[in-house]
Amino acid sequence: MELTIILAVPLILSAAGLFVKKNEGLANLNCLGYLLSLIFSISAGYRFLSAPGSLSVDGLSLFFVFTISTVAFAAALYSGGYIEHEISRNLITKEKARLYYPLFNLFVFAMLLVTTVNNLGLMWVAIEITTLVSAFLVGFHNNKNSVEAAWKYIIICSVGITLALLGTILFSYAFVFSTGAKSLNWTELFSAASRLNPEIVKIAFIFIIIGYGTKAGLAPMHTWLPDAHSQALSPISALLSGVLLKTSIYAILRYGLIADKCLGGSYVSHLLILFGMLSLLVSAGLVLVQKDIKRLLAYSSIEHIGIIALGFGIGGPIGTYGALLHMFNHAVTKSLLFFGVGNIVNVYGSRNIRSIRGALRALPFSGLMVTAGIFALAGFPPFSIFFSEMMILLAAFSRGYAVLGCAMLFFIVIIFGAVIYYFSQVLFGEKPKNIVPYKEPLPGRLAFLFLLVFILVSGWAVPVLLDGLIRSVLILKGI
Amino acid sequence: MIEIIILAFASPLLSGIITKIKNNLRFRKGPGIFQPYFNLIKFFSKEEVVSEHASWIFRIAPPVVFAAAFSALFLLPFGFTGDLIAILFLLSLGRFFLALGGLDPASAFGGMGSSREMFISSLTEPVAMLAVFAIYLDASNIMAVAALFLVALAETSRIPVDNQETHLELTMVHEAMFLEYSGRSLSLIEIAAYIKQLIFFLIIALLIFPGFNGFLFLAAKLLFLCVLVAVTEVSLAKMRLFRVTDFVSFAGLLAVAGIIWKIL
Amino acid sequence: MLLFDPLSVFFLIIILTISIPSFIYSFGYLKGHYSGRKILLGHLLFALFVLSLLLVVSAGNIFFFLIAWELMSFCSYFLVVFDSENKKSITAGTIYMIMSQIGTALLIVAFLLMYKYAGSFDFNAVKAALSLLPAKHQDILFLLLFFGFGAKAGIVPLHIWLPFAHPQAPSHISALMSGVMIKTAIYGMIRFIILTLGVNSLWWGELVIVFACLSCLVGIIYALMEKDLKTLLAYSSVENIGIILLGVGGSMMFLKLGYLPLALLAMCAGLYHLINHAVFKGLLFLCAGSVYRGTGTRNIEKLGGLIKKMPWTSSYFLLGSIAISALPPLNGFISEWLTLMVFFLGALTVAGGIKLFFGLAAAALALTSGLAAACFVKAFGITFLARPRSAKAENAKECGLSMNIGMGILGVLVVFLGLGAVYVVKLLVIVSGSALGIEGGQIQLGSNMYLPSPFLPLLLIFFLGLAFVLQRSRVSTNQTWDCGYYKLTPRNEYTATAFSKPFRRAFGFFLRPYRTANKSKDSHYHIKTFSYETHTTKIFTKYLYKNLLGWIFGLARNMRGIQTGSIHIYLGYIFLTLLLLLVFMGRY
Amino acid sequence: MENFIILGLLLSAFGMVFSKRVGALIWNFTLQSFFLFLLTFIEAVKGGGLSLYLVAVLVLILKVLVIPRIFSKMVVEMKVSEDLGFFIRPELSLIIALLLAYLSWVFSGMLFLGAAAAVAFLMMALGFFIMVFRAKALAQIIGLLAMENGIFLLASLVSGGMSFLVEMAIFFDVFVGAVILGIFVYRINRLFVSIDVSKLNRLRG
Repeated sequence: MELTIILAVPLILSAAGLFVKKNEGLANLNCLGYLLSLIFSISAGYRFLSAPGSLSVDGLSLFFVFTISTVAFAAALYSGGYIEHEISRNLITKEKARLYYPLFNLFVFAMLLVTTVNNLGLMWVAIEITTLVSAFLVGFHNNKNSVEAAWKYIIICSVGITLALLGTILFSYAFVFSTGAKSLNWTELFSAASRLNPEIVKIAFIFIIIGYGTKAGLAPMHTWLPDAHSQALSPISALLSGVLLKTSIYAILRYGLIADKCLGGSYVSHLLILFGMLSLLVSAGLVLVQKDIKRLLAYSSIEHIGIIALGFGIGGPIGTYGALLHMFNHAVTKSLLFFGVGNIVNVYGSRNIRSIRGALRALPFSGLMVTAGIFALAGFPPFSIFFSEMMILLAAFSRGYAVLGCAMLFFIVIIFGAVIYYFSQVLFGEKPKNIVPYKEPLPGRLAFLFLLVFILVSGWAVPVLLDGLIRSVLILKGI
Repeated sequence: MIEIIILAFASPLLSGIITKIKNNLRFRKGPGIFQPYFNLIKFFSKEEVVSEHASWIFRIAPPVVFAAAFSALFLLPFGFTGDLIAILFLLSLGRFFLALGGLDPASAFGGMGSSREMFISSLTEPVAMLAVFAIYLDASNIMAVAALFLVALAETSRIPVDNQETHLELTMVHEAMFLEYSGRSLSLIEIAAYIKQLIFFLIIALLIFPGFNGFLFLAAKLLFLCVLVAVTEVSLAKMRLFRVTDFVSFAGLLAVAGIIWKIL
Repeated sequence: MLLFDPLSVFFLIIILTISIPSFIYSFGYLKGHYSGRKILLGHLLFALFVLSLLLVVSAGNIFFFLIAWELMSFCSYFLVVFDSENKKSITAGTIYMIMSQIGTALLIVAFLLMYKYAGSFDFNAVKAALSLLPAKHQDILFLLLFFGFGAKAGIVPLHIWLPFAHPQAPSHISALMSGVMIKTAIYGMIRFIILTLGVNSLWWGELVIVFACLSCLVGIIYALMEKDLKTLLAYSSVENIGIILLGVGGSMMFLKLGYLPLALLAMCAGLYHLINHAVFKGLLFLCAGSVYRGTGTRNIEKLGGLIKKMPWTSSYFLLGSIAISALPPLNGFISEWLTLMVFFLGALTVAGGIKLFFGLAAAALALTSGLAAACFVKAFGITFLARPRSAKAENAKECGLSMNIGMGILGVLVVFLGLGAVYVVKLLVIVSGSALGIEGGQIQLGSNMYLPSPFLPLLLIFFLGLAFVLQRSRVSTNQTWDCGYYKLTPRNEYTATAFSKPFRRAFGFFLRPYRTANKSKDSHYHIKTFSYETHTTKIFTKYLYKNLLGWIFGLARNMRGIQTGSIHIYLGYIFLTLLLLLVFMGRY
Repeated sequence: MENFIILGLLLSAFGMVFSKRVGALIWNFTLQSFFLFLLTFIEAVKGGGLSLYLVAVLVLILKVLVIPRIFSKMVVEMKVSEDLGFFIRPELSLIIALLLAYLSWVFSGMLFLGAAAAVAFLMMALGFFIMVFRAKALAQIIGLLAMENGIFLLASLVSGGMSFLVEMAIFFDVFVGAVILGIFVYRINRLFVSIDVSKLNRLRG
């Protein structure tokens, strides 16, 4: 019931785009709709916790539904003001802005669909839809840069996802091969996992991890990510970084559960660790030499996806818990940062780090939020990422991956240094004379505060809902 | 205690004796050995002139120098090494204020003197500490005593580090600092310098032939040191300031050699 | 959650002792220079900072300690960039933050290893588990902890952030950072290395002492060269951390060698210097702040003659200078004396080469204190004495009441800690006992033996009185003697650069001084201005950090080649990865 | 019969690699899709039920008729040069294609599959190959579609096709994807005055 509503809300909202003529109306409608969907995702979560069998989905799905709803709600709150600002700066026309909302809603719908369908084929379809829809949002400005980014995004992700389709087929082949029956249902595959042919599953999982890993932004398949994230509209960047990447991780996780059960041992974890480490390496190198502020954040997303992959790769109860929590923490933190940076970029009219100075003066509220966000992102207490990172590190050290943990810390410190170096210049310093201070509209501010609450709270005390859902995932993994 | 008071009164005499011997060695007549006393009496009776730019630091520096030197003297004879360390620090208190007094009247010479004095003393301090350390490990360590003697030469502004006889501003070290002082303040500083010299000589005197420390023996040993200093002064030339590091390093090496010798 | 043993309480007291006067001082310091909201923000950050400091020293388990530790860095970063419009502040903040994070990363590794072995973050559990570890692992843990905390303490060569960060913060914060924050690293070393890990090898203590000597000497030599008053004080903090570590390192050595009374005494010396440094460095930073407020500059070449304009500040600065130069009878003297005595007594008890080691350590300390005296003669003499060298110094104003109270409290403490040494040492024995994990009461120190002669202050006062009586005579005022030159100007005075010249030459092998000459010409023949500058090379920055940074950035720039912009190559990556994985899958 | 069709698929895949002009590439792709349609149709005749007929018809409509038609029209409308833009020479392409054929063979052996599956893998590999080594935007789209053809073949081989719903959804996706890519090709052509995607290199580092 709740899930139907959650899925229906974005669909209805995108249909509403055909009837409502005013942008403001659409923006407000979106806020209301996603508030509703957030409430229902919470209630679904609680219902699941009290009676696990009563829903058609499991804790892992609900965890992602909750994450997506949270970020989508914040993005909906933020979008109105942002789009108005873009219109006032003549970056997009009023008519074009009307296109934004249906696309936004379809995008969210597709992501929610990914996490709620049981059929792995349909999941693939849903992920492909996210690419197709968001490609328009990436290329929204329709200038050289954004079209280039969109092209790369759509081509590279499609290739990736085609490989993932091959992986999907190989999984179904493995199922047919060992059971004789024909199915693409995750539950059936999972229950038959231990009987699947390990050789086929091994190859199939390689295709899955490369295919969905492309979409998740794991290096060296990450290449589309910095382009797309930096060119997209800021609320979309937030959704891309905050949740889209994670939905692909979700897919990898689903297959990982089957493969782990089938293969045992460390096959899956070693692959995850390999890609996690590569992502950290690449992002550490490229963050250091960035000039574009949104690109910098995009590389930082690669870093965090790497950390998440490492967390799952290291595994164990603490590692998995940490990775899942990190996923949520990164989603809220990175969204907040993209919102804040979006405002900054809009006010300064430039994404070049060198030409932005004194953002704290020009945008006191957003500046403050970005400051908090940067330290949260860098893994400072009292913000939540610190705790999830520590969990992953702890798991690394206590499960015999001490060297890995050290390397991870090394990269984290390098990225931290770069982020502090660049952002301290952006935030502090003297405001250029020609910049007019910007006052964020109320819904925009609410979006920040809403996310900030999670950033502050979910480290010290993981919200009961999240905690319960994560624990149910641990049970699913059998640890 | 009484011995020390007597020695304190006799301390200018050491300088007088050294000057006399030096002059005799150069086949000159030179002033009498009591000349330092006459100088002090003369300073005492004169009016004091203070620079218009000077502050109260200029005025309190001489008493502090004086008090530091006398306090140090009364920590002798050392029964306990800690006192020896304390003496070094006390002398450094005096020097600190004297250097400030040199900077106070806004003259270039005073500053130059202060800078050089602090330079030389900061180099001699570790050597003195090493020597004391070696002596602490074994009182009859001749190398350490030799090192201490070299330190004493530097600390009492003797050739080859400094030259008490010169009055050319550019080559002065110790005296450049109190170029601006006159009258009673100057005499306090001079007395402090005599006391400091006495302290160093006494320490060395107590260390050579440690068994014989009666008053007369001590006096004899002091006299011997005077002769030694005079001979050194006559036979050597003053070094450039930046060569002092070599001189001090040599002393330091002596002290380290002393320690190693005792360890072996 | 929280822990209050004598060691923690000792640090709690120090934090409060410095932060209360600093807080009083801050009212006068901030007023009129910032907007009301910013001042409020400043107070808020200050309170948070003090709170985090208190939490660090009273954290009851390792994880909580780590959180408090990070909070401390977090708060202090914002205090460093408090003048957020100033480019220097931003740079200082960045350097500070990065160095601090490098240290923290080392600590995190150490803590996680501890967790790995103990399965818990509880101090006692970790201690029990660590004692069973093989020596090699303990050595790794020690190195991680020592350098991890060392980055925060500012030991050479991890000190580079200190001279940037401390001067840029508002002065009451500098007092707190230099006076207290870097000491929390010492607390960490004691808590984690001595108490939790337990001293396992003799070379640990030796390593600590070697780095301590290095810090002492490098710190004070740089301080001597410095002409920014607050930077000078910051370098001097590096020196004093070295002196404290001499005591701590000595204590570690004696602990390993089994001479408990000496270990106790060494720890006493270290802790005594710790509290002393907190007090007098706090005082000096506050004075520097009021000089800055009174004149608007921190460059001592531009100051001079302030003693007449700012009598209170200069008196406090003099007091602090005497104390920090380890001159009797003030507090710095007592603690350095104690440290020296530790080495002397230690040399008697140990055999062989360690004697020489102690002797050289003592000599290094003596050299340090000699250089420190020279440094503070320069700092005080050039700043406060003689004639004003610029209009700014000419128009200096004495600071207000609240600033004076702040400095006054610390000034009184300097005197008390010097004269009341007997009582302080009694308390410190208890604290040191707790720091070494032994009952302080069990070991008796012949207390008189271990302090400088108590008659010393009396002697000094007596002779001072005598000298004042002798000095009384007719005084007349006249010009300074000028060699017959008709009129001396402030340009004839000795400057800070001139003062430090002999040292620059003598330590030239380390400082690598160089000169630059700039001419600006009107025409080919006529030179309009000619500037001639002397600089020293910061060798750690130049040869260590610059190279490291260049190397990392070079690597990163090469890595940009990955992101070529060509979609075909991007697709190629995917293809290649796929192929490689399929080929190497056979290994599984 | 099936074997001949598979041979046709193989040849058309190689044909795509050798195509030097856009038109030839589209034609080869159409041919490949047509073979795929034939294969599916035969399967359906052999007794796959109604859904398989539907799938076959969809292949015919979408991949054989609609998509190639759209592309051909685009080429004409945009007046782009026919040259595909080679990064490596045709001879080298041949060698690599043969190597890939061998690898596909080995790979299908690893998965306990026969020659038909090897052809499917080869179709994918060659599609990928075209995407990597041909400069034109259209070549990339066709390469992508060729990869999907390969997957389609594989799916029908290994598991008798996927469930009908999924199959439909995938078809829909592919179609929409092709259309959207086509839209972007228009945009690229307008902004960059060329559809050579190797010119899309403004975003780097």
